Amino acid sequence: MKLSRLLLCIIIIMVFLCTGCYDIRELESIAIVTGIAVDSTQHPNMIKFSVQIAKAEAIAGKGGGEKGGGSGQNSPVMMMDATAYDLEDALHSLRHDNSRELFLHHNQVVIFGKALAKQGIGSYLDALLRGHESRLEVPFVVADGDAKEILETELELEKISAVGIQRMIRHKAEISKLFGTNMLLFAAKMMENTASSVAPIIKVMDEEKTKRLSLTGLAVFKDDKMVGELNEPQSRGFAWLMGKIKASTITIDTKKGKAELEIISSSSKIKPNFNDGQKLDIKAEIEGFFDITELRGYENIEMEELLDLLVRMTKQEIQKLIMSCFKTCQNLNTDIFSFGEYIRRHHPNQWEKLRPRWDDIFPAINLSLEIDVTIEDTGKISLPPNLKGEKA
Amino acid sequence: MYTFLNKKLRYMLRQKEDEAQKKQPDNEEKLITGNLTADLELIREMMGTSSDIKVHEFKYGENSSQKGALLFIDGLVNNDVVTQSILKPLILSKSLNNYQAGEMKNTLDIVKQTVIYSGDIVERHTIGELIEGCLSGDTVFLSEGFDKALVISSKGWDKREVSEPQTEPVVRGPREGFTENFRTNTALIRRRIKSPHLRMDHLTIGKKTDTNVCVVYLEGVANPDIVDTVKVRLKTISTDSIIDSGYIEQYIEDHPYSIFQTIGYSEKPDVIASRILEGRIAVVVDGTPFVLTMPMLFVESFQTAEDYYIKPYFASMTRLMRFFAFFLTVSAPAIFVALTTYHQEFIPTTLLLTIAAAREGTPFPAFLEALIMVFAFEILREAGLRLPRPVGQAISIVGALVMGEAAVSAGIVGAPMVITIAITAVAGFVVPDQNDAASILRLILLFLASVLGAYGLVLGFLGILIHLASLKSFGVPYNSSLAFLKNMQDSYIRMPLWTMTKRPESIAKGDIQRKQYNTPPSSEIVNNAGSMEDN
Amino acid sequence: MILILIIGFSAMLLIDLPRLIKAKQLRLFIVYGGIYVTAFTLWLLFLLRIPVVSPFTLLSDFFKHVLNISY
Amino acid sequence: MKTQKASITPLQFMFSITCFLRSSSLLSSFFAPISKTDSWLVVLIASVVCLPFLWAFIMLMKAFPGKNLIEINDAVFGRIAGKIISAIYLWFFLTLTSLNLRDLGGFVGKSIMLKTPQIVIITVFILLCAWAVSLGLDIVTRYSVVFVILSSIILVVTIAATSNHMRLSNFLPILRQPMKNIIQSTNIVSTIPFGELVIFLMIMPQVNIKPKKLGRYFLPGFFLGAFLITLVVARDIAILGNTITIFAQPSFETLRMVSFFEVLTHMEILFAILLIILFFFKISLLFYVSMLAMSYLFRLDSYKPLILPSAAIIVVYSLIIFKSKTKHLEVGRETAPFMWFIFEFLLPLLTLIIAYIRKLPQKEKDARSKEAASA
Repeated sequence: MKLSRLLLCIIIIMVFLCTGCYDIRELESIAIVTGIAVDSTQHPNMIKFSVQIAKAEAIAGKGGGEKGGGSGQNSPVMMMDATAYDLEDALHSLRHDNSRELFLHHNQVVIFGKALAKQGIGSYLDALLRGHESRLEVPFVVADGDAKEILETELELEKISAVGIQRMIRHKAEISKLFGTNMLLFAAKMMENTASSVAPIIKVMDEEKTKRLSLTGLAVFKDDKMVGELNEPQSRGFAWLMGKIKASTITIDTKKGKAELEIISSSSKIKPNFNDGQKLDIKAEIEGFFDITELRGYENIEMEELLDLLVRMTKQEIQKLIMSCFKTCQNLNTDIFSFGEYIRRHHPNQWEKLRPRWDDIFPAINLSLEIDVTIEDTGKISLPPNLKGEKA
Repeated sequence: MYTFLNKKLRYMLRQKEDEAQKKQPDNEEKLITGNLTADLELIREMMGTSSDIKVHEFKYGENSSQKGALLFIDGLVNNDVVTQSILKPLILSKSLNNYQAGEMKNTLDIVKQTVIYSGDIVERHTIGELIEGCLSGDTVFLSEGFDKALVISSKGWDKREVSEPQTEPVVRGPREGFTENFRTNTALIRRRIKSPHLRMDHLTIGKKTDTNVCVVYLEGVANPDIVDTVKVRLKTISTDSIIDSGYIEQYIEDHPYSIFQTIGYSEKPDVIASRILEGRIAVVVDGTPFVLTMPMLFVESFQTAEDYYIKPYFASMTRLMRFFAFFLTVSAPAIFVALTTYHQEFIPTTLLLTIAAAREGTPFPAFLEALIMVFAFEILREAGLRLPRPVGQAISIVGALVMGEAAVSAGIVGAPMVITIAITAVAGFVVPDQNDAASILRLILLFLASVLGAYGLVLGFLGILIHLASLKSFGVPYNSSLAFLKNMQDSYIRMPLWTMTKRPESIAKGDIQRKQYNTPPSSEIVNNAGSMEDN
Repeated sequence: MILILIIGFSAMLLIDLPRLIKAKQLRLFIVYGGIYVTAFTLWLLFLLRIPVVSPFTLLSDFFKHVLNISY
Repeated sequence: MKTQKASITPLQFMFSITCFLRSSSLLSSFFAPISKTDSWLVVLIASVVCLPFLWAFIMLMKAFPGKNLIEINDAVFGRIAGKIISAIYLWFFLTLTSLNLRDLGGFVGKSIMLKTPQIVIITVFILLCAWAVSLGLDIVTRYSVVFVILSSIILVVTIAATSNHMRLSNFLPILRQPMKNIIQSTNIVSTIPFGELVIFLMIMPQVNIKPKKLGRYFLPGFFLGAFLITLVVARDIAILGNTITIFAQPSFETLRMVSFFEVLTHMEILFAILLIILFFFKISLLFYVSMLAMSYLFRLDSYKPLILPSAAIIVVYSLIIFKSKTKHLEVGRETAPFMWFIFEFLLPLLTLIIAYIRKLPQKEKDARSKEAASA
């Protein structure tokens, strides 16, 4: 029995030996990709695929020698790009002139150039979703102009600009969940039959000497082509209509004085009534809760009067924001509010009737709003200090 | 075929040896002849003339007509017992004088009953028994004309006094530990369990060393057939020497090929006593402070005596921490290697960059680096143990620090690897009982992780689990309590004492009931039950 | 690869032989031999890239085309 | 033939059923694309639909206490016919084992070990299962309780962690799709995860409990397992919504979305490890059952010598069973439900009916009572 037991152990070890390490990848043999930018080129169906790679020692600072900064050779990131017909070819061509294997797992952000977004990004998204190494919750941004340039701009606070961009998007998403989208949400929206989704736009603001990045507005997509843009107030209106705005503020400008109200929370309920299929009109009940953060002007005014004035003005402001956003979307004929999807989910049978003629129903929808504003709290002081005090 | 044949061969050889021994009459079997000088000559011939064997011839009895001899080993016996309570009464005893010289026949009985001041006197007939008694520290009294001899117990060599054991320091709880002396150890156990049912069956094992071994168990609680298997296995040990309980452990354990410990040992009487009360069987071996307890469960190596003396919350927390530490010490290097070489995506981005930076210059692949560090750590640990106490401590600390630092700055080994190995080393000491098994498992898992990455690691874990499940310690499944099947109260967490009303079923048979109510003493049921008994 | 196959199968034989002899049950020999040979031939065919139709696909095609019970 | 000694506790038996079902939760890639966002409802319907069949299993067991499936076949169908039906069952068990092995190879190959060939993954795995099986049923099923508790805790943790990606409106258009899809995926679910419980007929005599009470352990184990699968599928739908149709392994994709405190984000290694452990339990149980069936079919004393050669057969069978992954999916969706339906449900039902026609249970009962009287 002893001999066979010994033999068994040898064989098991041998089996493991011959399995060998197929999947081994030493840390020095991989190039960690932190950001991806895809741009269109002059040639109609060629794309420029640029990749931001993090250089390990520069970031770890090797004992804090020279800090990152500076665009010289010791900058913590390195750009590489390749032009090819589609993503896969680009990735392969990048491999030829690269001493290390591309490691896409830690990719922080995917940026599409505006020109390319206009031509349609469906096929590139497909390559990213199908690949094993790409993650679904990676944020996805449209660059206003050239995507590569966005990746190249240095951010003072962050060593790696891609990580910086990702943090900017997440910070912006705190205002409203709708402002930041990732691969999965975008793919999910594309698969809805009234497919139109929204992606944040990133711009390079070049002041005198330094370049700065800023996230303003939303790009509107129909299927996978970018058809329009929403500026900052319109995107706020979009967030209001969907009842998903949390953090930002509303400025009220009246004869009596200006006021800044901070939004605590908002919610919206959509009540479509179909009047048997011809014309669809949607009633949206929107509710907003606010805090007063700043009051300027408003001499000698009573508290109740002030509050009524503020409530009335906020309602108008919200009404204005929502209507401007809704109008632009209607003439772009893009249902970014996913009314279609809502009807499909909650009223399936009406949806059968509406679906074939949706493209001409949507522009004709008339939206009626019912806004209810409550001002929760006035902060530490109630009335502005500039009262002269003669009021008893 | 081959193994079968040579086993047959060996068996025949052994039979030939046994017959050879039986033929020539061994002079141990010879009876004592009345003639004193002949007997002493025979004994001297058998025991040689080593310096510590003392033979004292003297005359005693009425006007010292009777010739006698005392045989003892200097150093083993307590000298004042020999002189004061044996020699002196024999020589001065008046009671012998007033007997007529003629009836010397029954003087041995008189000497035994009235003269010698000792409680433990035994009559012996054959030379072998005499020698055996003399070697184990008793004095032998021979007298002219009698074919019997008296063996008087006079053991008295200097023993180490009861002190705190080095291997199991404890914060709270009794601090006394066993010593090398057999009788002190049994006394220490007897002092803790004063029940008459505590049985101590005595055995001697080993042809040359003849060590005293005693099987200690609680009648009615310990499982009778486990007690029998233990005794049978102890009797069948046919080696010539038993120096330490470790010998016995390897001879009678269930799975000699397994790397896991299936027989528990401890140096502290309170641990041994609590295990005996749970239905286990303890084996006390002469000459070693380590007492064996069997059957042993895998979960026992994670239990320390202290767990039961402190409140259950902290005890359960440290118990869970010990499990995690054991997991860490076995798999930390393997996990590190698997993550850095196979699944880099698991490590967060910033950490991955720092590790990549740290490993930029190192020449070796992760697996080799880990292997070097693990062996370096093992060498350091061994050096720390083997050197005398103060020097040992210094060596292991200095060695670890200096070598680690130098290796990192010279760029041979990455800093994260040194940290992982340090964590493994420290975690290894949290579970001292399974330390040797852990260091072997560590190598196996490291090898698997380098060949197959996380997949190999999973297979390694499953392999260990299977092996643990297949082990049985004296018929009791080794790992059943960890698999949530039996006596759950005391495995992962320690339930409060008052809930543990039954002894572990897998071990104890007899009266399982350890305690009556599973409610805290302060609760009314116990109180009014108490009051009922009062009135 | 064939070499590894041969080593593997001979190792298997070496491990199981003592147990087979001890068992001394002829039926066990026959069954063991049968399985051993089929395993070896299947592996050989597989390693030589000869397409072997597995009974499972056979049955499923039978269900699909002949009885055309399928979704 | 050796009479089986009752080696596993009823608790072990119940939880091994749950663990068996829980380990096939990865198979949602078969029916998710068909029944889209109603897959969780399909699992519930399937568990109700196959209740009568499970009841048939329990009746079969009560009718022949102490006998496993092969012995029951011999008793009911006589020697020759019984042998043939047992041979069919044996082929069914072997195919199940190799199918699951192929699933495992596919899963590991796609999730954590990209470039390692399938042969290596599968051979190493089957060696481990062979070692576990050679040690007996008690070792194979001992950790079922631990695995179930561990996997349920991790399931709850993943649900909590991915709740920020969840959108409950993904469930909404309930049962708005054609009935054909619903029927097809119910059939798939009731045969692949739930129908495979027929293998427990083989190990029932080894549970040390009176056969009458075994039903009290069989059904709760089944319900717990079915509930866990529903939870898994519901979690996938809540996160992926209608994109569930395009993913090859939906439940693995959701696990990639789990993130704690934005630092530990790519956690799918841990979940892959858990799924591999569950796969190990399922495959070693299936392997054990096929070995048991083989040893009873050929009336051998013990199955231990047969382990290694049949392991080799299973490995090569799993490599050549399908030409490609797509064929595997296609067969799994279209024809497998019907084939398995026959093996898992019709055959046991047939045996039960014939047994009652031939009034075997009465003979069995008075044989049992005679034995009790004489003992």
